[in-house]
Amino acid sequence: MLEFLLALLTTATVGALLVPLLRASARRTERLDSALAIYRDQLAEIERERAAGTLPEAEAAAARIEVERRILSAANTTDAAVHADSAGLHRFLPPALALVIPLLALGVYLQIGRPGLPAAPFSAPNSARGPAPHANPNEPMSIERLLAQARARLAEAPNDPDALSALGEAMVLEADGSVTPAAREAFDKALAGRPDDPRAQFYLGLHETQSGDSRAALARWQALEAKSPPDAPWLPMLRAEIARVAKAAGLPVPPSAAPSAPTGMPQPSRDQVEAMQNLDPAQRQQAIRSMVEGLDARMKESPDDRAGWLRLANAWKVLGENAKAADAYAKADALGAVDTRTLTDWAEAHVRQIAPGAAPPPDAVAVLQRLEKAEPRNALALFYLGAASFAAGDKPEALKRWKTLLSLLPADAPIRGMLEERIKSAE
Amino acid sequence: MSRRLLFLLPLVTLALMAGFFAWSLLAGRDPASIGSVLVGRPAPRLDVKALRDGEPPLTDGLLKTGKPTIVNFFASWCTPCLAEHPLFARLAERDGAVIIGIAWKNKPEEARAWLKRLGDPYKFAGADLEGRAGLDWGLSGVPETYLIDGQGIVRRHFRGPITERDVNETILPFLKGGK
Amino acid sequence: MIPELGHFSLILALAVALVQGTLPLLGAARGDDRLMALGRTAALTQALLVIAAFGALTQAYVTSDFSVANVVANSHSAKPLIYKISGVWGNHEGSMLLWALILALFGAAVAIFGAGLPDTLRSRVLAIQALIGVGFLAFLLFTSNPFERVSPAPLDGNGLNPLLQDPGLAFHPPLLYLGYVGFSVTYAFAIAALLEGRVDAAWARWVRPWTLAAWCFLTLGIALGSWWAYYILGWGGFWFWDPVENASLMPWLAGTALLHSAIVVEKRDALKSWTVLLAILAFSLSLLGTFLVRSGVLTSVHAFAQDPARGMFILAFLLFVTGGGLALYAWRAPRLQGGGLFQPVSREGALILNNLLLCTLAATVLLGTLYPLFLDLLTGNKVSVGPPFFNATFVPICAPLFAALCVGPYLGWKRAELWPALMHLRIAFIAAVIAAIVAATAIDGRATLAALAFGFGVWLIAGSLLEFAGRLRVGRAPLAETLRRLRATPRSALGMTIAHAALGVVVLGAVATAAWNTELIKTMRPGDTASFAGFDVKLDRVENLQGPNYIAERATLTLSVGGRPYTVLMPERRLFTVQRRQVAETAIHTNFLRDIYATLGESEAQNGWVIRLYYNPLAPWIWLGAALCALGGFVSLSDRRLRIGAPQRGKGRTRTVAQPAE
Amino acid sequence: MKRLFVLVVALLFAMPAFAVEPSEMLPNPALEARARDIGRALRCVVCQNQSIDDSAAEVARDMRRAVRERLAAGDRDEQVFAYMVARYGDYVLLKPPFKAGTWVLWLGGPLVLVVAGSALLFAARRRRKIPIVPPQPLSDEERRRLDALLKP
Repeated sequence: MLEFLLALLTTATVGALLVPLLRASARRTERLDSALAIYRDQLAEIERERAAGTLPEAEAAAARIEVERRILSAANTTDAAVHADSAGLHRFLPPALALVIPLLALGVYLQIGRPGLPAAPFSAPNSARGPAPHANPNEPMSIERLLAQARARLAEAPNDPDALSALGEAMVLEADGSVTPAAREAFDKALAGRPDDPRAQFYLGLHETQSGDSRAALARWQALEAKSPPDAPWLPMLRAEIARVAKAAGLPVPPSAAPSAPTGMPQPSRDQVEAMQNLDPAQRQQAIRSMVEGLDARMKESPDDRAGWLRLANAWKVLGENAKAADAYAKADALGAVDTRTLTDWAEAHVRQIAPGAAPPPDAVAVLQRLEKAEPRNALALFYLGAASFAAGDKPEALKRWKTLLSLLPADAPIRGMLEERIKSAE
Repeated sequence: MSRRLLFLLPLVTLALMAGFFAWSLLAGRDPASIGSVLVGRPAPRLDVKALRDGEPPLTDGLLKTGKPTIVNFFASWCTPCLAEHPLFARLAERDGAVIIGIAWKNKPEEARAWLKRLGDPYKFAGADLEGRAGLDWGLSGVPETYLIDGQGIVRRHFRGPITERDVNETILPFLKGGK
Repeated sequence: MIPELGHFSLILALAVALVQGTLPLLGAARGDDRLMALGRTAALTQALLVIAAFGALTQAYVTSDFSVANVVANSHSAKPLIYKISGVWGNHEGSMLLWALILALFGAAVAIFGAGLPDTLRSRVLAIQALIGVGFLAFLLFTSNPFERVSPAPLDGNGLNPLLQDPGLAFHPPLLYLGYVGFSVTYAFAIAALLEGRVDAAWARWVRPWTLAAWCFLTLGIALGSWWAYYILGWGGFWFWDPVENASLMPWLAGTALLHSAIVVEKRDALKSWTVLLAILAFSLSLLGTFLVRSGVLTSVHAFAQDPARGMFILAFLLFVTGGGLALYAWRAPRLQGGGLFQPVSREGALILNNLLLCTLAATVLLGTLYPLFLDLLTGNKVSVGPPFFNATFVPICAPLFAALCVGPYLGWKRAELWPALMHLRIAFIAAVIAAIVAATAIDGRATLAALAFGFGVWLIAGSLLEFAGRLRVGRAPLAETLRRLRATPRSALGMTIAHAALGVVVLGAVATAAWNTELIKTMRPGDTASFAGFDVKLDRVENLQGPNYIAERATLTLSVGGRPYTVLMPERRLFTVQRRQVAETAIHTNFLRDIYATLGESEAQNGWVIRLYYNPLAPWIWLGAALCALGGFVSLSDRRLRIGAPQRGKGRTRTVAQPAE
Repeated sequence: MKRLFVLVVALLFAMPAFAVEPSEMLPNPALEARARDIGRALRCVVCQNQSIDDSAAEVARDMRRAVRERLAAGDRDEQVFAYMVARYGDYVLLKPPFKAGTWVLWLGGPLVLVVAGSALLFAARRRRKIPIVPPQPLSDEERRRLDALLKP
């Protein structure tokens, strides 16, 4: 449709331009004719004023002579205009225009236009939009809640690197993006427990650049980048940050962080990334969310892009939209079976939707079973498939799985007690 | 001939103006920067209450210690101050800089809470609740930072937040050289 | 898809402008009829394409298409429809597109209404217009593309500067641009004349309607901008000598000078090279304004889109247009032969004095605007040039201008006597002196300068009307004679009288508002009363409101005289939720002789709200006068003489054969 | 980046567009009137081309207060201006002082007027010597050509 309209527009334009060129001859307005019309009017005006009495007779006569002399001089200086309608030029011009204009326009357009991009007019979703959408930031991302969650987890396991990182991150968000000493302490502790913790590494790097040591930050981040799995959800953001900090500090931007060639997937443009730096956390969250939603919309148009579905699934999972994530994993899987690692993520997306104590639904069971097949000692699969078996009335099968799991759990694992209780109730 | 020159005059004027415009664009001049008349002059009067409880007020004596001093006006409500704050933390911790922080138009309890959360790099901290000291120092807003040499002469002035580059290229050499 | 169509239309328009800027020029040089005819077709095609592009962007705004980056940055789904539309040009990219649109529309207008123009002149004018268009379209497409897309589209946009969400914004920029861009036609005529080496009375007549139209629009645009500032900025000022205001004032001054000097060319065949220079300058100053506003060379409250790359592009373009024009001028203008002789005391002499003073005013404004920049670059010293400076330098030069303005129309062409002209004006002079004395004693008692300026205002009105009355012989001839004369009077004379008298109205309004306003700044609680300018003011209540995209506090103030309620003012203070910005919504009660102007300020703890009331005598006259001034221009534009010029067709060819050049 | 922050600072101050507050006004109307006049001639250092009298910025408020304190302490107007210039330089004066750096600014306009005006007067004096004679009537030959041209 667009192609057709563009062609139509181009044709109409070229056609319009060709009309005067292809006409046998053009009517012509000579300079002298035009000028005479003006001078005739000037003479008439003098006559009017004279008749009205506003112009004395002598002055009128003088003015008349002046105009008459202007007429004579205009006639004298008329262009000895050559009427050169050179045939050669006119043979060559129409085809040349018909060729050059479309080529030029299309050439420029293909450089700077986005022909494939559909319009995205705003349509109010769920109709219930307040006057200020930014005023109600995403509920699950409230900083207080993040802080409370992390503290609660730390109360149970004071050295859990994950919880420490989460606490640090929440503190950074609370301080409007500044890595405070307290947050730094949390990240340092997290790293003591897990030296490769990506979140802690990222924020410590951020602290280094904030306190004026961009070199150290870049070194840290590049190490993190090297260790990250290629589909790690934080990679695009990390690379963007590397590029931003390197640029700001006047250091060479590492090639991996330079804007990558289109991989068939929309990357956030550098402008977008830079624009995001300037947003407050809630707005940033909103922006990330809208980017993911955009990706979602895009995937509906190109449903054969397996890597795209995987990326979308990861993104949804990070945002906590587990149902959407599971759905996207399934789409990716349909295009080519996923590997074990992805299978774990997929299963996680499923089981996170399960209410405590409830049995997993069939689609979750299917994924869990595949996971179990690939990794017979996978804790997630053992636990939830056990629950599924238990719900289906197959107590021996449930007990078998749970007991296997129990034997695999370390002595101080927090779920041990709960698991033992379940085994007891099944027996 | 002179008549012809007269007709050239508009073109010459334009060339001059265009030269200035190009210069202005290429020089990367910031039209919003207004400089400070204090640079090269003795530091203005300093007379503010202490921010932290139980400390003596800040006076001129602090500026003429023979050692270079950094005076930083900040406020807890100011976002750019947040951005430059870790740089001061580093200057104090790692480079042993003497930094005087003055909380400008900032409730002392808020400023104290802010410093508690982000770290307190200030050797002396004052509270300029009414902005009187700010006016004496020719302040236009926060953050602003002044480098003062051992004799109490203002040597450099930064309007807006300092950056990593300012630290490496100006502040650290200043602290070392005292100039 | 529609944004992409718009984008493509814009690119096609650039291609068409390239064709229009070259081939007709070639055609005019070679006498090739078909190439010259191409100019008109191309101008119309280009206009249609730019209209399509503008329509596409408007559509994107109206439907809140957030896949267009420009919409994301400047609009929001919750914005009222009118501000979605005006938001199209409320930002750098969109306003540049509006420039390009108006430029193309003026090109089309020349193609349509220029039927009476000689082919060579018209095709050259259209080609030069198109070359300007090439610059603008390239600037748009390559540095400020309004059709840049975002993928994926964000959920909602960032909104629009609340200060700009106002009916004033809907009309101020388009009118201003109609003025700025209108001078491009004048510029094109000047360049074409230089190329042809011919400036004569006929040329002056052909340019006149275009100059007049541009001038009228610019007058209206400036007035609307001033009015907008008056009621939105919240403290009753109407002119701030801000660089952006100055940028619009300079082309207006140059345009006014051009309007007057072109009369000399038309009537007396003199002042040719000067008029051509003014035509180049009027447009150059318009471009300079654009450059100053958008390059970030100067900052200003209005300045948007400060970007050195764009700055360099506009500077290069400015150099190309102005430098090219002035170089051509330096080369060709000395050959223009001066025409009729005249004595210093004559209509010509008066118009030269007018030009001298107007150009001095323009130079003063230019110097004041750019001086801080020059000084900073040369010496590093920072200075501010603000209203007190301009009041001290600009206003004194206005005095001789106003004094001479009424005398000019009494002077005959070529040679005249000063004394009889002055005697004609004695009534106006007496009226002015009385007005000044009354103002000085009754109203003021001390600000004699304001009283003097007030006298000047009366002088302008009385002098202009007196001249017109004299022309009609009002009271000195039977009524029938007066009526006959009124019918015979050319519209341009009527227009001149209206415009000159309107200037007096503006002066009266400005002087009275600036010098004799009264204000009340008071903290009030609901129920509190105060007395102000003869009124009893009572703050009835302050309530909270919920607007479409803002929340507001609204005060209800009742003004009464001697216990009888007079009017109710409801100023608001709005907080725009998306941008978190506060904007004062003033309440103005006007009876066309004075404004009562109220704003609602902050609430001061427990003490209540800060209420500001201003009593601005004659304030509405400022804009009323400016509108009248433009009306004078339009009346003059409707003169039938400006529409003639369509010569009888078909004889041209034979005549050139019959009348070989001698 | 730095520019961005400056912008942020500017935005912080661009909030409500209100100027002089009742609480800061002096009780003495004559002194207050002087303060207003001085305020209108001083530039708010964080705003663009606004006087402190018009500005709602924090600094403008401080400056207004300082102006009133100086006046209440008995300063003359020049002393108040000097007080501000000592802190913010000539930049605070909306009307630049007439001195070495600014004489071009102050004299530029009048200079244009004087130079161009006297050149015009000079030219006019020279021209005055050329008598203005009524234009010569057309010769018969010219009249014939004219009639041919004007014939509809």
